[in-house]
Amino acid sequence: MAEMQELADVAWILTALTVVLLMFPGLALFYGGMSGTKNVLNMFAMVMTTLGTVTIIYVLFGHGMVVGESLGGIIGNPLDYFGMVGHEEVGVDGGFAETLDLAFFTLFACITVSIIASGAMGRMKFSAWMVFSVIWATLVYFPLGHWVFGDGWLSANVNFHDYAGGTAVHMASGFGALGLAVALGPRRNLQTRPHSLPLVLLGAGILWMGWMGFNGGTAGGANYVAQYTIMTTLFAGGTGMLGFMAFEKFRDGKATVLGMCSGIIAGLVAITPAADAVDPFGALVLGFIAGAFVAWACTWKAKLGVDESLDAFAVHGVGGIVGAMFVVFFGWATYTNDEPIRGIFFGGDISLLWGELIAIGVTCIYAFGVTWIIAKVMDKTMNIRVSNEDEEDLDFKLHGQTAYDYN
Amino acid sequence: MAEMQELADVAWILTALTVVLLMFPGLALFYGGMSGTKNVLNMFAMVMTTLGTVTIIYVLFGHGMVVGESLGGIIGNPLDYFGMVGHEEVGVDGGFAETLDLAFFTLFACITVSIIASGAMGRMKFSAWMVFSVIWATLVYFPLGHWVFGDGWLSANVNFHDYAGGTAVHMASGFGALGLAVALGPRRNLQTRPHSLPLVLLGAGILWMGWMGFNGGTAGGANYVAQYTIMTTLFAGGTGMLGFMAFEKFRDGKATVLGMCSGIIAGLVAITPAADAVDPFGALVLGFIAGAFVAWACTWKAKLGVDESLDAFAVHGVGGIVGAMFVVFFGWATYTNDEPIRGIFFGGDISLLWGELIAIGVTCIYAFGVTWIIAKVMDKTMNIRVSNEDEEDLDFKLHGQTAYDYN
Amino acid sequence: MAEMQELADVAWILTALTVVLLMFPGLALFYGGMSGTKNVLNMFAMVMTTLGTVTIIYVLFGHGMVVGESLGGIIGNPLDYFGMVGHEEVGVDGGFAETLDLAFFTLFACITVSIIASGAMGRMKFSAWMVFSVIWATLVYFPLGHWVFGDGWLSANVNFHDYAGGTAVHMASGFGALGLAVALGPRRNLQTRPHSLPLVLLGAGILWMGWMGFNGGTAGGANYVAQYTIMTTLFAGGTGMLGFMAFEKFRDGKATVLGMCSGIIAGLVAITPAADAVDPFGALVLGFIAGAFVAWACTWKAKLGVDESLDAFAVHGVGGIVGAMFVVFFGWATYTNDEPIRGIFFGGDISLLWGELIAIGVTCIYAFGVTWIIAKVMDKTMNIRVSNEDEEDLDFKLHGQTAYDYN
Amino acid sequence: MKLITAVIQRNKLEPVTKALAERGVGGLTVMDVQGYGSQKGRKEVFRGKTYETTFLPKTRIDVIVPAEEAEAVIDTIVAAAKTGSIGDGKVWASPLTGLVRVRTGEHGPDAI
Amino acid sequence: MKLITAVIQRNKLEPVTKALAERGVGGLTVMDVQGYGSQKGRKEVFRGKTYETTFLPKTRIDVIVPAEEAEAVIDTIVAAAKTGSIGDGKVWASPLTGLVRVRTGEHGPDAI
Amino acid sequence: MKLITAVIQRNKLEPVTKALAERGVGGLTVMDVQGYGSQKGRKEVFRGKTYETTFLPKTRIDVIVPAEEAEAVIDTIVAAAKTGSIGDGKVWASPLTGLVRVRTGEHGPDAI
Ligand SMILES: Nc1ncnc2c1ncn2[C@@H]1O[C@H](COP(=O)(O)OP(=O)(O)O)[C@@H](O)[C@H]1O
Ligand SMILES: Nc1ncnc2c1ncn2[C@@H]1O[C@H](COP(=O)(O)OP(=O)(O)O)[C@@H](O)[C@H]1O
Ligand SMILES: Nc1ncnc2c1ncn2[C@@H]1O[C@H](COP(=O)(O)OP(=O)(O)O)[C@@H](O)[C@H]1O
Repeated sequence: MAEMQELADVAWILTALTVVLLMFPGLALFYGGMSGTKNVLNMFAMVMTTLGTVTIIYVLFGHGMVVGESLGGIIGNPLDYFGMVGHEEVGVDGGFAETLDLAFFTLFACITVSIIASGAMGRMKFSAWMVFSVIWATLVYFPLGHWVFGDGWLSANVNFHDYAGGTAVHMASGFGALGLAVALGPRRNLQTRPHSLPLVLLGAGILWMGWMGFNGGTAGGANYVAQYTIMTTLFAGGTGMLGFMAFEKFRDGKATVLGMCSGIIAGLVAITPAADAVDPFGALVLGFIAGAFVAWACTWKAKLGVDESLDAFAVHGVGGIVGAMFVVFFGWATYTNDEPIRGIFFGGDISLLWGELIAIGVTCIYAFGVTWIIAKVMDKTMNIRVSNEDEEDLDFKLHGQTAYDYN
Repeated sequence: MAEMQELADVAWILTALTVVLLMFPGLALFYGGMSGTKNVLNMFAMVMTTLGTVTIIYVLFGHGMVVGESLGGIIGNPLDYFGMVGHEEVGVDGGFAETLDLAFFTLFACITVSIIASGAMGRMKFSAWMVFSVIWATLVYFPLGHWVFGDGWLSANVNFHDYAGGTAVHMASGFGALGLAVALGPRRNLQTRPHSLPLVLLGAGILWMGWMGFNGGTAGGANYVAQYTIMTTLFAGGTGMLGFMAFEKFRDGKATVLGMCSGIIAGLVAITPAADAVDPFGALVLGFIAGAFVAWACTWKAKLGVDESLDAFAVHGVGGIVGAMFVVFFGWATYTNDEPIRGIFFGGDISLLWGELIAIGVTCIYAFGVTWIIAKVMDKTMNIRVSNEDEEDLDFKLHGQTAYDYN
Repeated sequence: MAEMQELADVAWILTALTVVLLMFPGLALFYGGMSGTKNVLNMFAMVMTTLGTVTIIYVLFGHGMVVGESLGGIIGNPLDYFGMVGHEEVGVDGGFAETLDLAFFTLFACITVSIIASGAMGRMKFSAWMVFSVIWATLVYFPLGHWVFGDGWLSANVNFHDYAGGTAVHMASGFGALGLAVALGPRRNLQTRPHSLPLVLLGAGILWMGWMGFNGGTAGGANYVAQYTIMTTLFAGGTGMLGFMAFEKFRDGKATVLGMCSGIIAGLVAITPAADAVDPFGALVLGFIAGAFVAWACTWKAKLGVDESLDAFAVHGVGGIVGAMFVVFFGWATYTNDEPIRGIFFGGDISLLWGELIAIGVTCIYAFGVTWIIAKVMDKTMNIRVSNEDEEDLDFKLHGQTAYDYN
Repeated sequence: MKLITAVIQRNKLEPVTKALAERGVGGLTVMDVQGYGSQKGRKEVFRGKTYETTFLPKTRIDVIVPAEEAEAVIDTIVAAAKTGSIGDGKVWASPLTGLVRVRTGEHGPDAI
Repeated sequence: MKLITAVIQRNKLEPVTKALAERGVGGLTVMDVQGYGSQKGRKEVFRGKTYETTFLPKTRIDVIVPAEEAEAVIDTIVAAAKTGSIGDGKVWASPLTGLVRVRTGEHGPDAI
Repeated sequence: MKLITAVIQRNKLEPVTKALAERGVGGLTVMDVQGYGSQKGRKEVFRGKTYETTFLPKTRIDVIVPAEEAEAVIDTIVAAAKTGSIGDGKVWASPLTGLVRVRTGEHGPDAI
């Protein structure tokens, strides 16, 4: 029989998974709203289909590669959870079943890949995206997931703090998006603005709710940490919004609504590695700093000439780094871990800095590099970019439909 | 005092109900996005108002008719739960209250009726819809619900498997929509395309989340089956999407976004009767098959000349049948029921085939036939179709407003 | 160790908070959809930024002012919960942590302020709104919250019934919106109609789901009252919809979709103070009456010449009063409170009438008056209204962006 | 050459296009317009507040035709667009002083 | 008959319509257009990237009037549409060679 | 003065505007239109049902120029708008009998 805490835990994790699922249409609308009217549908299709493609490989060998028995710290045993065979009996008498675990982790894998669609906006063949999503998950996410979430060499040997996937989810997808964008080259016509800010707001709002499930669910149950991280996640999203808007106000004189929405996500990304490692003040400050910092990153990134227009790099990549580094310097949480967390400025050990830098460096370099290689190799073999003609009318040419007909 | 499992169960069912409620605007947007700009509002109104009309009769006599003491297997005693009088004390000391049960079942009844709005698209008087929804719930859903969910003759005498309402909810509404569409005759102008695919995607995404509550909540608590069915529901939705898109790619050369959204729902409908009866592989395969099959059904249904343009028949009717039949042949689940479930191809008994065919046949014929009769009788007595003039400008003529004003 | 009921309670409150968070984009879309295309973004920004501004002050001193030790019944001690310092240990061994409580109450404070944005529609400087939201929360919501939710003089001395914030949340924001609108004066151009009813429907649907968390979460756990109030909340929303539509049908001959959406919210507002104090019939009737009454209030309010165009006054102010008064006269619930609740018509004591009238009167007068004073003082010192030129093109002038670009 | 312009009811676009095609008119340009005339605008009520639209949706068609066919084309349009109710619209003709087909550079009536 | 065409600021549609109605002009046709001239387009900044719109929203009005009233109608429009700022727009007149009212088939000035 | 009207491919608006600006044409008015001609409409398939659009999106440009520049302006537009594929559109010229700049009240060619 399961313990009573575990019974309540199951109730909360079922919920967490349910709201995380809504992050997919949330992300699709967030990205689609930022796209021009001619490539809304393609963005939707890239974000949503990971729930098919990545799910299949995750069930077949992905879960094994991430959390299976470690093969020398490099990768989990792909056969360990092949279709859950042999794991189905767990939980029959109450408490956690492994099926729930599998489903929850499947969503983590899928959303990471979906975020990368930012780097492919408006110019990637849809079939190439389908293939890419499967290869990327296998070569980038599964190894990184194993190193961070499983028994990989990183978590075994390096002392770093990452609560809910600042590295394997956000930095990996942010730098992955950058790598893909670099490999694809810029769109021919960069003069499209976000076509619907209401969709962007809706997407951001849904993502925020989903993040409660993402961070709260990472606590593994209806426990102290879940309640704690729900609070920090709420606070950092709120001040992330203000941080981004403040930066815009300062730079342009006007705080925008796209900025507001971007700031929410920036704050949420930043709190992801740090949700159990900052106190309420820390969450408020971290959110604000992350919002402002990401706003600034969007600006200078635009100058790099890389067409990664939905800014997964700035929001998820840079935002994730800000959150991780904040813990190193300003972490403060007393009861969320076995030992109190203290950032360097609050008496913590400086060794955390080196560990964190290694984890960040490994993640970002690995993600960027391998993504770029995947994209380049695919391009040589199957030509992943659409023709110039298709690019002008992407939704219709790739998907045979257009997003709106108001007549 | 309640058992500890039950306490956790309540937490999850409260959640399940909460997300199921969001399926109503989800369905309204799904259907409304597929409508032309001139009948978006009417679609919204048809879908949402069941939460008023059907709720009232469900509280008065519906719950009794479905789960009340069976009057000869035909129908439950309508007086059994009249306004919950006499049932309010349950749960006072903790654990399940009957009020939660009532609310959850109310939503099942309402959503079933809402799905049928597909068959009335663009041409039914709104007052007629209000009346129809009440009559249909009483004459079609309550009896079917009693036969399947309650102690009716079907569940008592026939050996069939229906996890969460493949029959009484999906086949009933799918064939009901077809019956209503046949009775109404086609719209005069069939040349309207879906006016907003972002609304369709959003609707489909919300429905998917809601389905987690629908299928996961049918488990009755935060137990093994809930965790199991949440997983299968996730997987079938994901591959349903791919199945529909693959069929389109094969037929037209392009996978569309309407197809993607439709495939999600097709996969979800198909897993509804089967969620506790397939293993992870089964869920993936079932979803894919259902998506492709429904895609094909949409095509030939279009040729029948019936104007049931939102395809409740293909998606819910055919999709539900695919799911039910899949269990018969390929079912495989070991711990979800008292006895392991095995489809015929995996050593199961062929008797399930006959039982399933009876359940499907009864549901579909009853739903189609009675719906058609109701619509025809109503048409003779109160004329349920709008005038030709009103049809051209439906939202304004029926509801006095139009959906958009972008000036 | 926590009791087993409490463990399950945590699971449900985590959920409740999560869905309440979605009410913010829900409200933003509800209000934004009702705005003209030129001030959609400003509406979004006003509604969402409370999650930054009000959150910060709530964490610093708001929680103390609401639920801290009462200073003479007037206000809670602002220092009591300063950043949760000293309260973090609670819940470490399981059960409720104070962090969850803080987060939940933060959302109550924020949403109350967001509702008031209705009164500022289309004509308030954004910086002024940011300042206003902080001052209003401090001077109006925190005191009212203390009187109603904390140990303030009202709850200590007056016998009234308010389940989940009919007074401090809904009447306060409704009358606050009116006060702000009066102080600002009407917009120059009143000829803008709701620009997107799909956004309004979506917003209303999300709000309904969130209300399940709001009312169900107020029960404090996965207990009898949560299950009870979830049911009444569902029912009142459904019939609120019908009540508003019936009134419109009667007055104009057509039931509209804006009316439908407004009726849902009217029903939900009315059930908020009454959710644990009516039986299923009561919930159905209360919803209907509230819907019809609010419909009527919208009409005569329009004649007052006050430009409070999103009708927070009618919906939240009047709707809240209808709900509270309904309990006084028709309340009936046996097991939700220590003693059965009985309205005057069902044998209850008439003293409740006086208590309720005092609570309503105090709330409405205090909220209206103080809001008006705040706005007027701010206007003298910093000029809170935009220039005529900015008013014509609000989103662009205040936020530098426009909501849509469909080219 | 003449430019024939017609402002008609929205739902008459299809029949007019068809009628013109049958007459051999091979091209035309259409735009959504808002009209106002003897026909009054309409009212929508939102929560008791009435919004009146002065203008009603109409469709405008521009067709260039050889001068000699102008009369006949106008008659075709009028016949196809007529419902007999108020608000049916107007058709007018204006003179052109030149026409070029972009693709080929052809000039004058050949470019039609 | 003359066709008077005016391209004006969006928010001047109402006053112009009103002024014309007062002059007895009983019908007109309106469309949304984008204009470009001495007045520059505007910039919106999205996450640090600037999008410039070359074109600005304007409204176009077409009114058919008897030839003798053309001057007066133009003056009415100009008076009602003027703000004095750059971007106020233009009004021009062109000749018509025929007009029909669809509903009745009336020809020429009677059809106005 | 002449009014030059061009119906062109949507994505040619930018080059045409640029070419005109280089020629010194300082203003123009643009609107979205739907065209139909030798070029066929396109089909979108929704769940197996085919919706055909008869009309294709085009852009219409109106430019007023002094009569003597009309020819040159037409040539400029044609050169900039040409892709050589079917559906490239038409350019035509019509006479004007008057023009006023709203802001200043200037008349005739000065108002351009
Ligand atoms: N003088 C006019 N100039 C330009 N357009 C006009 C004029 N009068 C009417 N129209 C257009 O024709 C449409 C129909 O005209 P209306 O007077 O309502 O009906 P009818 O033509 O049947 O008398 C109007 O909506 C408007 O678009
Ligand atoms: N040569 C032209 N041909 C056609 N339309 C023009 C021309 N010049 C200006 N316009 C229209 O008139 C509008 C106002 O012109 P602009 O030069 O900006 O201001 P103003 O008329 O006050 O000098 C433009 O936006 C455009 O729509
Ligand atoms: N007779 C006409 N009158 C008005 N517009 C026309 C006419 N013929 C063509 N057009 C416009 O020109 C566009 C291109 O014409 P089309 O015949 O398709 O190609 P092309 O001009 O290359 O032969 C059409 O889409 C339509 O907008």
